[in-house]
Amino acid sequence: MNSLAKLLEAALFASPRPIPAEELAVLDEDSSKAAIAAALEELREHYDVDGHGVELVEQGGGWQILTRPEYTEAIERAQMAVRPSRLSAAALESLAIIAYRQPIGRAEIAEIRGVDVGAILKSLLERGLIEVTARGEGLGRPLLYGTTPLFLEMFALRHLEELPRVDELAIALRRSGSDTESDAPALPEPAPKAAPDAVGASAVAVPA
Amino acid sequence: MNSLAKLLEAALFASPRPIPAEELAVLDEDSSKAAIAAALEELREHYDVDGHGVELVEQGGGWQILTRPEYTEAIERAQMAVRPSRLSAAALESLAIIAYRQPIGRAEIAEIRGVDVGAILKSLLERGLIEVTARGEGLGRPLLYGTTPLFLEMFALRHLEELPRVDELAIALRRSGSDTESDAPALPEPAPKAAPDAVGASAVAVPA
Amino acid sequence: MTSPRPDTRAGEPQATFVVELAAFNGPLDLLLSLIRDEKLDIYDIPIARICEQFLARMHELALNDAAEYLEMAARLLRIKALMLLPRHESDEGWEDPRAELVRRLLEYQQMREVVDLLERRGEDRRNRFARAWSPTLMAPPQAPLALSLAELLVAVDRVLRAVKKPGMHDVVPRALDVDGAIAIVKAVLALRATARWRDVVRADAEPWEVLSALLALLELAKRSELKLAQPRPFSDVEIRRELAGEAA
Repeated sequence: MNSLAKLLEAALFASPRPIPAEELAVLDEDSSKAAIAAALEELREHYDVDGHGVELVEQGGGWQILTRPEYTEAIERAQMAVRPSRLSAAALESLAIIAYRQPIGRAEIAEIRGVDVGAILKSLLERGLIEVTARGEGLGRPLLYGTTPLFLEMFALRHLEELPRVDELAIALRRSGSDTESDAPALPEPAPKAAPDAVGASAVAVPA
Repeated sequence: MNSLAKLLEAALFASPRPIPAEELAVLDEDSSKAAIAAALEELREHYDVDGHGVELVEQGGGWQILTRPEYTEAIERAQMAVRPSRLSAAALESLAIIAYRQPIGRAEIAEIRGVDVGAILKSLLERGLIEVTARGEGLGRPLLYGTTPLFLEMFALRHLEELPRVDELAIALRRSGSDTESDAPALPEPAPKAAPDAVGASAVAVPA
Repeated sequence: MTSPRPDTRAGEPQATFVVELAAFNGPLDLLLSLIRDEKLDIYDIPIARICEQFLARMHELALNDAAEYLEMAARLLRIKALMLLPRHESDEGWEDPRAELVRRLLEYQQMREVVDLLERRGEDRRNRFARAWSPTLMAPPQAPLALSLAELLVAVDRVLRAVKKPGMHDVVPRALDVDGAIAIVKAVLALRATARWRDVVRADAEPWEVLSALLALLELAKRSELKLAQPRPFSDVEIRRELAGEAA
């Protein structure tokens, strides 16, 4: 490919939106409109003739490089099959506090954990594991959080009372810890039902 | 290109982040690891030999297509994409310490740098370059920090082991220092040997 | 190594950008740069000279109010003083007062080397753009979550361990018990003429106990029932029974 076509390829790849032909001209002031059009044609042909997984199309008000439709299904499938993400240790701790203390406000959770939990609450809300259940008294009437039905479902609980009481916790931990040996639960499917299997200890990985 | 290479190209084009080889393997269950590796090699060679504006690199824990550096300026000038801002020297110092000593607490980083690092840690957390990975023992159970996969990606590292080991540091620098402008004469004798518990004596690794 | 001064690489200001106001990244950076500028041997730093220069640069750079620099200045002065103390050839146990400083400087210098490496790699990566947009795939669905009850319970346990008392939010204000502490001090001094801080305060004392003991000591000193002395800075405080006070 000629160097203008390479430049256009790089720009189209890096741009978050389709780029109209006039804007592409800004990339190289020395190139004429005709030269740009020719380079775009060269790029398109290269993708088509040479056999690429992507193609150059003009749509949405400009030029863009798109994945060829025949591959989208495989890519989407692969994304779903990617190892399920896990909650970070910090998120789990906040979730635990909310489960046991609901309804509870952000300030109180932050106080128990010793760090701000704004971002964590946001992500737990987005995942549908907690929700705003009430407003507290006092200044600004803070939002109070509680767990959702999805929370119960994810942890295979029928109701909140099924959570062990704090004084039973040590026993519950011993029980669930006993069948832990592999901390790499490369589960092909989410399978939250299989509750007390891989404790994964605190190898809890990066949040999504 | 063969159809597996095309599929991989499509998937890599669709992802803004590096994709680990294991995840690429999910795209086509019928392909062996060797076949995937061969297809990646074919794709890389194709970009290099055929003359493309992009290239295939292995870094940040996976494979990624990136634009070639020679087009960066034109693309940025045309405002089609923005480069992330540089980190301050102070932030880089803290990041270097965390990379070698993770998990490490704020007090220890401050001790090595000789200055407080609270604001810097906050900004590194916001940028997603570090994360809280554990809590230390002792008073107040301090938060301990480690680097994220994004750290590897943003510093073009394949994995943490790619950072020079402490006993190699002086060598690594002398080698690369020769082709950069070294404006400051090296100290008479860097000799890290003499400082047995200097920066990363506690082994370089601990991947996230 | 490239220049340690951040102004050469300060980069463009950004929202989350940490602006370094001082010309140096801290006292160790300044010290290392002095050593380099003067081509000194890091293992044999002429401490009097470097101390003088450090203070001069601090003044020059208007760093006089920066706590970190002040602390380093104090440290240098102390090392300088220790170096002046006479010592005998046969003094086996003598340790070079500069040793700790040298260790820290070497450690800091190694870290600077890593910074140089990160800087080069980071700059290289900054010059490449990743794919910014994936139009064929709508916002990818969030990866499913892998959760287990056991994990949650382990988290509960961690929280409980981190917080000794779960009811930490309703802290009961604990009044100081100065009278109790006075009784303890008096009891200790009744047994022996001199005592130390550790003798009147438990090692695992809670803040209110420490404060109570401190106030008790000051109170008793005021009443001339004891005398407090600290022979050297940071050394243990000596508590001595004052006979005059007892007589009074």
